[in-house]
Amino acid sequence: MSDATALLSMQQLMLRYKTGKVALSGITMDISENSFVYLTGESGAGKSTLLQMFYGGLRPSSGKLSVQCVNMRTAQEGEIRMLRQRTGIIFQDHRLLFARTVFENIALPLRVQGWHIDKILPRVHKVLSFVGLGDRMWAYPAALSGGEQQRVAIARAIVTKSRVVLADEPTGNLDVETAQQIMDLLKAVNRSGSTVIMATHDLHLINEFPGRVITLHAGAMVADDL
Amino acid sequence: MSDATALLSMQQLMLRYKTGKVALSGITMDISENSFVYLTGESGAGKSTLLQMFYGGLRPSSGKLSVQCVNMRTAQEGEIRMLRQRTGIIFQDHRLLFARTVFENIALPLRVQGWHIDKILPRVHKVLSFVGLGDRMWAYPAALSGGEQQRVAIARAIVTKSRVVLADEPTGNLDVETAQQIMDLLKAVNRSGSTVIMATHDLHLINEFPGRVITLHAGAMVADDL
Amino acid sequence: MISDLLPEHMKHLHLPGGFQLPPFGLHQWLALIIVGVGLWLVGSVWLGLQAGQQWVNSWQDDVVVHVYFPHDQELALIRAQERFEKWPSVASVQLRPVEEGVAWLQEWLGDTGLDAEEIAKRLPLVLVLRLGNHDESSEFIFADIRDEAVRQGGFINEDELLLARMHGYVASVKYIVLFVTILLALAMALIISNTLRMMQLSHQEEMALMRLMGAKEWFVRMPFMLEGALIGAGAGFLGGMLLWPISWMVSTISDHFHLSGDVGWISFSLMLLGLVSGCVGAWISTLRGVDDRADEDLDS
Amino acid sequence: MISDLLPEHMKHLHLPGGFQLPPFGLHQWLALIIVGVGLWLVGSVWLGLQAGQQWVNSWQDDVVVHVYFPHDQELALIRAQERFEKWPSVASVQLRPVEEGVAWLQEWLGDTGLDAEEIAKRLPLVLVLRLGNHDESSEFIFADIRDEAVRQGGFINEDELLLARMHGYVASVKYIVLFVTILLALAMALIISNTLRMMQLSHQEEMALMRLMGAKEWFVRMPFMLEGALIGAGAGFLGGMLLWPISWMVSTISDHFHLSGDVGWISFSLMLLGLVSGCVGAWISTLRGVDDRADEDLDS
Ligand SMILES: Nc1ncnc2c1ncn2[C@@H]1O[C@H](COP(=O)(O)OP(=O)(O)OP(=O)(O)O)[C@@H](O)[C@H]1O
Ligand SMILES: Nc1ncnc2c1ncn2[C@@H]1O[C@H](COP(=O)(O)OP(=O)(O)OP(=O)(O)O)[C@@H](O)[C@H]1O
Ligand SMILES: [Mg+2]
Ligand SMILES: [Mg+2]
Repeated sequence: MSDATALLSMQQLMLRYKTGKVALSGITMDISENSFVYLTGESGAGKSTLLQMFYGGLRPSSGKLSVQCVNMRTAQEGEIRMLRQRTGIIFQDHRLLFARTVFENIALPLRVQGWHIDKILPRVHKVLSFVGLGDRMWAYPAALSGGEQQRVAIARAIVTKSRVVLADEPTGNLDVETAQQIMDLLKAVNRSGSTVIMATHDLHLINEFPGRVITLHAGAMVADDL
Repeated sequence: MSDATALLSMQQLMLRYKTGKVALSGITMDISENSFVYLTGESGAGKSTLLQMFYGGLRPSSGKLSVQCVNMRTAQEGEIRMLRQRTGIIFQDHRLLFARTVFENIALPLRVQGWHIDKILPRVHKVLSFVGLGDRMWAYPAALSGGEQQRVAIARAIVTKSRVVLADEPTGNLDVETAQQIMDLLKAVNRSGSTVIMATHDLHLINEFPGRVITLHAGAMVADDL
Repeated sequence: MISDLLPEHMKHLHLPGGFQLPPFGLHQWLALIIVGVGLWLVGSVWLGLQAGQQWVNSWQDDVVVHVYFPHDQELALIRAQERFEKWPSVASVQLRPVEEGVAWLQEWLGDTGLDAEEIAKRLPLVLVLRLGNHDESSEFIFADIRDEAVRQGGFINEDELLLARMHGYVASVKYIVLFVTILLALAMALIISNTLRMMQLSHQEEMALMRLMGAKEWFVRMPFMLEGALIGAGAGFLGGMLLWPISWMVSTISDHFHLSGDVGWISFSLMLLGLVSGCVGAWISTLRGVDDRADEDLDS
Repeated sequence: MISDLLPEHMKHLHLPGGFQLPPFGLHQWLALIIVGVGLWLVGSVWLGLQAGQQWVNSWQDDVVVHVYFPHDQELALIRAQERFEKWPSVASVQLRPVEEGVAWLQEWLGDTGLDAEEIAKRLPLVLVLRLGNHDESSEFIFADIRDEAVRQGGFINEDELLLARMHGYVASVKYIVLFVTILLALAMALIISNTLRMMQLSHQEEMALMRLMGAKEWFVRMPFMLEGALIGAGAGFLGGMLLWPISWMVSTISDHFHLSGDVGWISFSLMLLGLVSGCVGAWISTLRGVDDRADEDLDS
């Protein structure tokens, strides 16, 4: 099943938390470039844990995991750092900075990559318009509704044209229509060349926007519709 | 439409944020004791704003709002405080304290109401078991999955047998099964005598667990299936 | 059953709010010790001043300058006496009686057969200047006296002058001490309030949440008030206690000084000062809009 | 087009990370000023010590104690001389030559017909004790000399003793000064590091987020390093500058002291001290696990 062109590849991947909890075990799969992947499973199945491993937030306890040709068990700090710069992340609890404006929140990854302010401004504006919040650039996140905050978090994740976008329940707080808009966005991002891996509970969305569906249950992979 | 036994009553309620945004306008309705109410509407419709007004987080800009016989436009700090002690809140971004254990998070409202530790412990244990996390009492929220965190937030809201429970998308991050468990919980809370007001996007849940549905759109009430 | 629920390492539950002291960590101890030693510094400086004051007071009536004139210069002497009497800073000018000189000489020479009176006639004439209100300007008084004496044909004892001059120095030190005290007190207050503010920043969400649950203001703030009071009082106590060895050392060195009463008072005031400043610092630092989420950023 | 996007009040965008100084708020200014004045205190105390040292040095060879004996007690005198010579703390013991006494008496008596030599025979005999290595123990040396002199039948001049004793006091002050300096330096470091830690606590999430986005460590920490360095250097500069008026005042009061060279050095060291301590404080305070969410609580 291993594949030379695979962007992410896992073999007997296992993760045990410090508390002793085995959150993932025996995960073996490949994710090829430019695919659109759903991760589903009940609450506590290990979706967020798996996504965290894809950006080096957690290191494998055993088994093999390579992401964008980086071996995540042996990777140096510097490699992980470079990997993260090529990865857009939408966190389950969006993690927006409430002390900073929407603009500053979205500009953060660009700034980390050393962009100049003259290029940052139009780019942020473009992405914000793309998620439909072009006029809220100078608002503070506290002044946005939950769904609007979610869209800001999405804008932050896609602002740097990442090779991989990891989305942890990006539609969790959204009404059906907005969720569909978000899915359109993610599909567009996928079409423009990024691989999108998205954890979700929403089976209706999966039916509506087709993609590869990987189902976890209690830390193990129970289905893969590849 | 005004009703002597109404627990919450609104008349031409309007709310304008400091930014000038009118988030609610012309809301007129009564919510009677012991009812189960859904608030729906697109993202940004004003659901969270309305819920915030029910516990004095925001004061009406104009119109009338009385909650549990407290006039929210003229209420003193002390009245609001007493009102809040009779209100359980599930925040949209759950607002758990990550530096404290699950037990300490849930004990917080009891402590605020002056309970003795000997009574707090069994009570917290009981409520945690009720939401299915009896064995996670001494874990930190960071070690829980998103859905488990959501359930802790629910436990915190119902731990003090409140007269009113305000729930802002309590099932937002949950898979279908867990969401149904949560709904069962809230229904049970409702049956035990609390009024439950719940903001949600999930129309499937509404169909499955009947209740009064109030629909907001752009700050106005557009439907009420009473 | 309760003990079943409570794991062993959690025996000391630490719930937020109310009459509950937040755990005393490294930062708290650091602040307590540094503020304590700072207060001790303040106390010792004041103690030193007190000692200096006592020293000065024991001199106060003794600050005299002798102006000598050759025995045959009586006219010059009288002229000088008249001039010195007009100086406001000189309280009294007296001619040393001849008998005194004789008695002194007699004693000095021993009980020999030599006739002291005969020698005494040849002794210099001495004007005794007693200085009155003694303040910082004394530095110049001494120089002026020297100048005037020389101008009139007399001379003075330089050693005596140096000793008298000390007096002026001690008096002027008081202002420096006052300044240092204020500065140290400010620095100590800043340390306490910063420590508390740190504590609060890290408990900000918790405080906001308790308010949303209907907690009273005193309930939310009490832990920080208690902490501030504890740090302040502890530091005051430390500073006060550290004063005793100092005062003991001083009294061993010299029994000129009787400071025990002062030490009691100063250490008591230090404790009070610490306590009050701790409480006030806590109150003030809890005042600022901790409910506001945008306030998480200190920039604004 | 860019200026279209940027509203008027946002002209100075303040993005996190990198070579960007965080906005300088009240806390920063407070810390800078207090630390600056603290450093100035340290500097002035050292300056004072320097001055005291110079004063002491100008005395060094002059610390003598005269022991008087009645003119007919030559045996006692010789016995005392022998005993004093054995004391390690006494560098030399000399009998004052009779001529010197005569000359002094002659001058004192004026050029009268009186025969000074005759009187001189009746003058007391004087031992001149020159003290050697002069340290804190001198307090007891003086008492010992007095005791010994009295035991041998002689006496000493108490005023002379007091003056000489000063010397010992100045020497022992050095240790107190050292202690105070260390304490103040610690307090200043605590103030800087607390200020930075506050800044970081309020930017904790931001820092964690930047790390999750692949930011290098220096990029995340640079603003705080810059801030620490700025506060430290600013405080050092303030302290150094404030030293000059002090040194000017001192040299106006007395031209005994030549401190300008020292002032330069001390203020330079202060600036360096401030800068280094600011940077080190910043580095240390950025080290602690800021990435860890449970660390939001300072308790643990
Ligand atoms: N930091 C941690 N330490 C210990 N256990 C953890 C930690 N984080 C998560 N867990 C546990 O690991 C399991 C998987 O968690 P994970 O967050 O991956 O679930 P999830 O599939 O994302 O669930 P949800 O849909 O609720 O977000 C859960 O049982 C959770 O309690
Ligand atoms: N503090 C605030 N200041 C200014 N405007 C605000 C503030 N909070 C919310 N708004 C605006 O008010 C409107 C209603 O927000 P609200 O949070 O009530 O929406 P909601 O119905 O809860 O949406 P969602 O389903 O996305 O959570 C939104 O347009 C939002 O941008
Ligand atoms: Mg998850
Ligand atoms: Mg909402």
